[in-house]
Amino acid sequence: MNASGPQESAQPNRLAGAGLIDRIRPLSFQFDGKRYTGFDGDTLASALLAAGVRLVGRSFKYHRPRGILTAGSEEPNALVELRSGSRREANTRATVVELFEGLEARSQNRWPSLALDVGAVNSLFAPIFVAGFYYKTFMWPAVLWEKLYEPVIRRAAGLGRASTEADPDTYEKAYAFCDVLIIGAGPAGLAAALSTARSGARVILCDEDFLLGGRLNGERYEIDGVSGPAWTRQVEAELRASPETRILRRTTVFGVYDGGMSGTHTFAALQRVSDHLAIPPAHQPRQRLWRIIAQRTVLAAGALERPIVFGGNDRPGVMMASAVRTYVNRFGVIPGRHAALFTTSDDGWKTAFDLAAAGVRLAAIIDARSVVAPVLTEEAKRLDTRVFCGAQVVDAHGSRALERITVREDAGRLSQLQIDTLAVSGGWNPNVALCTHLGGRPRWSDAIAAFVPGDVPRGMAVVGAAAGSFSLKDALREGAAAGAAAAEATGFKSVKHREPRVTDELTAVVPLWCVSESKTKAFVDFQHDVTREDVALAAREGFSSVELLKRYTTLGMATDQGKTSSLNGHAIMAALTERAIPELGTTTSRPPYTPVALAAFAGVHRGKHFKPTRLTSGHAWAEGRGATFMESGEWLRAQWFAAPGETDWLTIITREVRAVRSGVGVCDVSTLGKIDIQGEDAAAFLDRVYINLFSTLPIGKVRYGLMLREDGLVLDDGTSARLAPQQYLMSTTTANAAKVMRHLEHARQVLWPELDVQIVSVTEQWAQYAIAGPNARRLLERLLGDAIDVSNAAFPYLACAEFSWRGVTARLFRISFSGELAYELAVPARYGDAAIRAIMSAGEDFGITPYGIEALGAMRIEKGHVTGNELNGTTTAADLGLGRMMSKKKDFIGRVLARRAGLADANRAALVGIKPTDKSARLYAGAHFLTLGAEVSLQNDQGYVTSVAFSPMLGHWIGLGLLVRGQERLGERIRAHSPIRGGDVDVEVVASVFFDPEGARLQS
Amino acid sequence: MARYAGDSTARLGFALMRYSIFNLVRQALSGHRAWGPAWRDAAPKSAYDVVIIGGGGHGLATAHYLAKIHGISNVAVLEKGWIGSGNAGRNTTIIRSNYLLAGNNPFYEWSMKLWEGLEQDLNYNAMVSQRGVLNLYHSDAQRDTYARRGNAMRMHGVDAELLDAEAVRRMLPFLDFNGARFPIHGGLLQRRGGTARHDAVVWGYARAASDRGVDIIQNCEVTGFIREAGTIVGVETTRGSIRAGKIGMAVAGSTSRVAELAGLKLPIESHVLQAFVSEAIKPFIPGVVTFGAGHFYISQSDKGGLVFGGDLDGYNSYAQRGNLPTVEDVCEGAMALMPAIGRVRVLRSWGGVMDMSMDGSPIIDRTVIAGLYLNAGWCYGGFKATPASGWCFAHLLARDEPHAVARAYRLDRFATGHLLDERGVGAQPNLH
Amino acid sequence: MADDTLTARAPFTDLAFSSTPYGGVVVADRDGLALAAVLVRKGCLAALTARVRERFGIELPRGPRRIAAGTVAFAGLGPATWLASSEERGNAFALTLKEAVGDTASVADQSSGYAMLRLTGAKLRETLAKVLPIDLHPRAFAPGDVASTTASHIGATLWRLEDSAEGLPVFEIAVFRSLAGSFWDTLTHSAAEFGFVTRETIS
Amino acid sequence: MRIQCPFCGERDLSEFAYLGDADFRRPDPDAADAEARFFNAVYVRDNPAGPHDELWYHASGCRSWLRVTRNTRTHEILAVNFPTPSGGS
Ligand SMILES: Cc1cc2nc3c(=O)[nH]c(=O)nc-3n(C[C@H](O)[C@H](O)[C@H](O)COP(=O)(O)OP(=O)(O)OC[C@H]3O[C@@H](n4cnc5c(N)ncnc54)[C@H](O)[C@@H]3O)c2cc1C
Ligand SMILES: NC(=O)c1ccc[n+]([C@@H]2O[C@H](COP(=O)([O-])OP(=O)(O)OC[C@H]3O[C@@H](n4cnc5c(N)ncnc54)[C@H](O)[C@@H]3O)[C@@H](O)[C@H]2O)c1
Ligand SMILES: Cc1cc2nc3c(=O)[nH]c(=O)nc-3n(C[C@H](O)[C@H](O)[C@H](O)COP(=O)(O)O)c2cc1C
Ligand SMILES: [Zn+2]
Repeated sequence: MNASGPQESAQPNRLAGAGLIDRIRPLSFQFDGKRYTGFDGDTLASALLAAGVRLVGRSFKYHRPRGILTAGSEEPNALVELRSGSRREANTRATVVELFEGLEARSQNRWPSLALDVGAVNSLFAPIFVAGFYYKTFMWPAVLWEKLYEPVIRRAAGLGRASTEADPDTYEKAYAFCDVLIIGAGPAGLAAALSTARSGARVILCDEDFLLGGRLNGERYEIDGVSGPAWTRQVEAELRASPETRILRRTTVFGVYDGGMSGTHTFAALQRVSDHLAIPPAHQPRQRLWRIIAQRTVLAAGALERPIVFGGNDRPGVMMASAVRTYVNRFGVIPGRHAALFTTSDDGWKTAFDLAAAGVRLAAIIDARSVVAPVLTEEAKRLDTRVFCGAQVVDAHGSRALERITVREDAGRLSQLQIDTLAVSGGWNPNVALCTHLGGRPRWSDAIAAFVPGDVPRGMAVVGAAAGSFSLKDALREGAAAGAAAAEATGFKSVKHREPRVTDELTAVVPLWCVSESKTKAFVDFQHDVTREDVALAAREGFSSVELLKRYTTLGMATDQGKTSSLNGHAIMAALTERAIPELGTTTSRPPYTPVALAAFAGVHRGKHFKPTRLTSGHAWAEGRGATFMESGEWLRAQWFAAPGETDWLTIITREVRAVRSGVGVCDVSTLGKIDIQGEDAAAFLDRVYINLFSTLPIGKVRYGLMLREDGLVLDDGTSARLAPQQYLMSTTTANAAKVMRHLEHARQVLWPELDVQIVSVTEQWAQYAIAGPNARRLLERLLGDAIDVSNAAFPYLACAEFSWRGVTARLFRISFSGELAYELAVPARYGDAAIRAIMSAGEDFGITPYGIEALGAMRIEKGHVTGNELNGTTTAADLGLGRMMSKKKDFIGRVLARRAGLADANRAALVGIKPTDKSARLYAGAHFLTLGAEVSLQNDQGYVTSVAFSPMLGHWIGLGLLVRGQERLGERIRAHSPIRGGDVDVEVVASVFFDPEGARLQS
Repeated sequence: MARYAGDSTARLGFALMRYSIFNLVRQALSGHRAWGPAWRDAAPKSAYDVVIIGGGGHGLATAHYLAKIHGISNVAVLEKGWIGSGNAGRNTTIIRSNYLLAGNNPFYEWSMKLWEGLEQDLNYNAMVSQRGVLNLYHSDAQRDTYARRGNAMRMHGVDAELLDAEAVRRMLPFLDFNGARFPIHGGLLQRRGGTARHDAVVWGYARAASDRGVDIIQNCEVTGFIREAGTIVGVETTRGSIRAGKIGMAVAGSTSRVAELAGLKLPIESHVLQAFVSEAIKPFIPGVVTFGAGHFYISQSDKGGLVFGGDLDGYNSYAQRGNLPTVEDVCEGAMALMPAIGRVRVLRSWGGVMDMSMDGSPIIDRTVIAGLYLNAGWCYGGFKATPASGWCFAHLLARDEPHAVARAYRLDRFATGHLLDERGVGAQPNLH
Repeated sequence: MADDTLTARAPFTDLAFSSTPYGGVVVADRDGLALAAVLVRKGCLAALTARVRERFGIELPRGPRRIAAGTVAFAGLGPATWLASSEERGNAFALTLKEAVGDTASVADQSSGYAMLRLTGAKLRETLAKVLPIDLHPRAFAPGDVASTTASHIGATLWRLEDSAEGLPVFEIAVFRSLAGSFWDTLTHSAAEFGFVTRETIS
Repeated sequence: MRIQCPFCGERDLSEFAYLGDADFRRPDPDAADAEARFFNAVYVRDNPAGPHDELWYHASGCRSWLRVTRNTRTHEILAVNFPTPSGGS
């Protein structure tokens, strides 16, 4: 490496020549309003460090100044607000943000500015703001909690700000299937990918970084005589040429979910498709959520270096040793000018050597171990660096950044070193999160003083640093072997290949969790400001299990989920309570491995695309008629058809109802469920699912039917027509169509598999129009001509027929929801549009009026017909006045349990009609009934109003309701109590049929 | 640093230091060294008057009220893990009393009243926060259903308001009012509803109960029952056998498993419910909001995380974790309702095992076995019930008769058909 | 009335056909196909199989497979259910089928029940990966394979045809007619990055 | 979770609807204690921690009802069959 020192003044800490950045492409960006430049290939963190920016954020509770700790997704400190306006994005880790031209970032949780943060006074109250302090106070006086204390606590909480505008970017979800999924493209993952790819298996290789290579990019390793990055490029080229291999960069596998019997698992991964760009290009999402179904998995997610807990260990300038190497080697950035190393592992020494190679003055290497491999100390000697073995950094000092450290030497002597950068290595924690999402527990390894994979999901192999194998050689060897094994396991022949040559490295570690003599605050969880004292307080107060410790102190609950903190906290707790770390166990790690934007989980399913929209084949026509549509489940249905100049809905509906009742109207009823039921036992089958008899229904006739659930309550109602001896056509309510279909399939396949019955939904096949009103028959005569005789004699009430009409098969049913002389005409849906236009033109001379479901609703209430408001899952047939329909001649679903005392109780509420005693009064659904004079209380509740409508025919509001012993109370005046809406109305209990109670119109 | 206190304090028999700002400040001066355990982590004695199985909110509240209201303090709460490790420690913390049915509403309103005085009762700040619960509606039929519910609430003296779309917009301008597939028509608001800090509720009850002499015994799993002449007289545990005059079961998601140890089969299924928390952000959502056209509800914790959830995963499970389709479903609801939080990141997801009853309402009753009492069937809504559940279960255990507000929670109601089915979905727990 | 016949309306209306020679995804509307559900009666599988063989020269598939002969095809949708299709337009097919299967199966016309597209293109699989939870890799889903599943919340049935002359994959996907618009939105959105072209036919 | 449908092959959980305990049988409706038997069948279902026989409906696939044996502690699927020997047809 060319160690010629800082390059230009704008980037004082940028080394010349070094790193994997593109110096031909400078990029300008802003941080807290100030302009800087970096290069393509930088992260925001590396560019800030290059520019000499050390203070980047404030901590959660004490507003302590914080800098950049790591170079990866585990970063707890360097959280910024990225972008602006509707794209504003809180808590973004500067260490994973790829620099792009024009990037805007701001520090968070500070006011008025990062350097001068008023919130830092919290530090003064730190002695009070210990773990869980709020549980102990703010209780008096009680009123102040809501008014003062809580609002203050809430305002103080939180880090960044969310935008209040809708996210303008798009997101996408996709599925991927593979034989082998490889998570992590460090040396272990790359080796695994090579051996699987060469077998011909379908491979997906994911890495969360934008460069493949893992640690190879941050180190000065050589493989087969070339540098790590060069080797990576060779491997990448081979993988890219392999047709069955897919490489997903910028893709974090964040969750493991259940799979199937064949050994598959479902993985969730987030691909940051456009986050490295100012805005996503046309037709590209911001992010894509992958659901990857893999037969076998190789987990090669590496390890995370852990900090050491000592006083002031959160000062900007204190960094992870491996991160320092990454900044130097990968980004060509030195984090400071005067550095020291504090380590308990051999691995940490690399940082000292790399810093020295980069020309940074190294004040000292402080190794907590008394005995260190001679090769290391010799190398240090060669570099003329002071080495303290058996020594510890007890405190780090400085105001807004590190200025000085206190070191306790082996002999106990304290000395001070003036430095601006302290690289810390407390050893490495294998990245085992993804092994544990399905409930497996990691296992403690004394050898590396960390948790390693324990029970892993079936079909998953863990390799390299993730498995606790810390040397490059082992990573490559284990990766290749696991890749080959996975290929074989999925039915491919693995190809043996030569093991690459690498020099071995030293990996010894002796853990040092916490430096005991620190004078200043020593942080365990940086983001949540959990200190060593907080852990001790938790121990003292009995929160000594790791889970209680976590919840009491919030250790490990920050955005990094304890990646840099949990184990240190547990180790401190273990020491305090004289237990071994494995005895304490560890907290559960849960998806997502790193935080994932909510919108990514939703993909395209937002706004109008939240749920699909179902349109009837008459939709275009209705649209043309100016219909107003409303949602009815997934369907859109015409609510009403405003005439020119009409704005008031009541006027519209009144007109529509009157037009139907005095002339003729047409309504699209295609959304009702239609189920074709055939077979030798079709009749017997219907007898078992309906409460009434259908086997006795003559061919060419329709009958109303009611279905119960097995618990005796009403499931659905509708009509069934007998089209042929062994064929019925059942109709269901729009809302329950799918539910009824499933219910019937269950009856057919599970309850009575011996019956010969076939059922299929034909809802979509048929467009169906209700033609209702005194002129309906005349209209149909004109419309259908000779196709069918619709005279009352030939086609009486409840008749049905299938016939050929204008070249299509049509069906006609003489049924009526409106209570008028009415028919429903069905044609294959592709002719639905033509049919409604034909109906309209045939009806022109009769003044045909299209009507929507509001008018239909008003008419059905006038007729006392029940719908979803009454069939709400808590009513019995008897409640609805349909008890007599329950056949005594047969068994049917729900019959037995409907007999239970609670359902057969005479005191249950029964369906009645109501009308206001004052005819001008308006009724509201949801009002509760009270006996006149009774005190308002839930105990006096007599039932409620289920449906109301203004009756155009009667000229006042009417309603249906369920009233206790309602059928015995006709004529009684009661109170419809609706304090929440409209107040109370005196109503008279009447029969539920308001209009044409004899049904003369139907039959006419 | 002070040594870990462990069990020794129990033997010493100490009085808990009162929680107050004065003591907090005083302790601050001496490095908080004098705080003792928040509750005594007791070792089991051989016998108690009452043994409560389950150290969740309900079990601990029951013990507290047994001691406080009924003077029965020779009580042990047995917890198989650490207290609050069940649903008490993993729920979305919503408290409300916006119930429809006369069998439910007075109970939940009683619970709300107890919440409103909880901190003073327990000398523990459980951060009860009455910032309102708003249930949105998206159709006239849904509005009418809410009107019915709101009227029922008002009839019992519970606060309820029916808002129109404009009023909702004023409260929550960042909801999707323009391009929504299912437009927001309004909402049912209970201003007294809100959230409480779930863990603090557990710890507060534990501390208060412990202070009155109740033994809180962790890592003590009940593995069997001791029977004598058809009566249950004690339990076998992983820490030995313990005899008891009466035994109350409050094990939530483990109800069927523990009942099975007593040979009981109950109208309960265990289902997993997931919950989610986002990274902490500055105050964004004032209260609790539920989406009426999908499965999604959300609030914001005192720490700043958006806490949200949706439907059950829908299959029997004891795994305490769920699957991806539900995660997607919940987040689709979130984006349909409030697209402004699209870039807010989900930090963590987890699952809890619900004791789903066959009508969606709870059971507080005796069992057919003398000596064994049941508190179960809380479904996904039992956190809000914690105080009243403890109150009423203590009443039943102490007096052998149901408390007035819990009279409907009988175990035989499924057989008799006196169901308490707020949603009308019938004997299908995954749909409640 | 002057013109007596009813004119059919296609589920995917007003498609703008493109003459662009190349798109990553190319689709054509298959409206007009005659379709019918065929559900075997209890104990009649052998008889039905024989009749279908005899009448249409098709070996009734037993699994999720589609077998075509001439203008007719049978696709297995379930253990006892097939979707039969015929290139011959009009409503005669259901009647022909009924007559052919006699009392070995129930038949229900579904010609209007579905909206169907034929799709091809170099980026078709990438597009469908955003829509379907099914492994469509050539090794996993062969020509003639059938799947009923959900396409981004929309129920869908699809099958693979023989690759095109250019060696591109060809699939047909049917969704319920009422969902044609939503499905179209999903598809066009998913294909947008690859270039999306509609044609009158794809052969 | 992925369920191996005997007709369709292994499919994602989202395609299926759940019913529960597969051993639901309609008792004899004419038995003297029919009400009690139906109550038991409808309300008191198996809810074991461990292997559980349960009914799932392949709603978005072949519309078959399936009898699935699944471990409720681990979500591991142990067997999938049609509910009756005749195999869905
Ligand atoms: C994700 C989620 C969200 C929820 N959201 C809400 C909400 O917003 N509002 C609301 O009101 N409710 C909510 N709930 C429901 C609520 O959490 C529960 O109904 C309630 O907590 C149950 O009572 P509990 O606190 O006593 O249960 P738990 O805390 O589960 O207590 C039961 C205890 O029994 C222990 N136990 C089990 N078996 C044994 C044994 N054999 N021996 C000893 N101990 C045993 C368990 O370890 C457990 O600690 C939610 C639940 C979940 C999972
Ligand atoms: N000497 C030591 O003590 C020591 C200790 C630890 C590591 N190491 C070195 O580290 C390397 C270990 O190699 P390795 O391949 O096992 O690990 P690695 O760290 O090189 O690679 C892991 C890769 O996984 C990616 N990753 C992690 N989690 C992911 C996720 N959820 N989704 C997608 N990608 C994810 C990371 O971005 C990274 O690129 C070796 O070079 C070894 O020398 C040395
Ligand atoms: C109301 C609430 C808020 C939570 N907030 C956080 C949080 O901010 N950070 C976090 O890591 N976990 C948070 N959790 C989740 C817990 O970490 C944990 O997942 C949950 O208690 C279930 O326990 P388990 O995951 O250990 O099984 C929260 C949980 C609840 C119930
Ligand atoms: Zn299937």
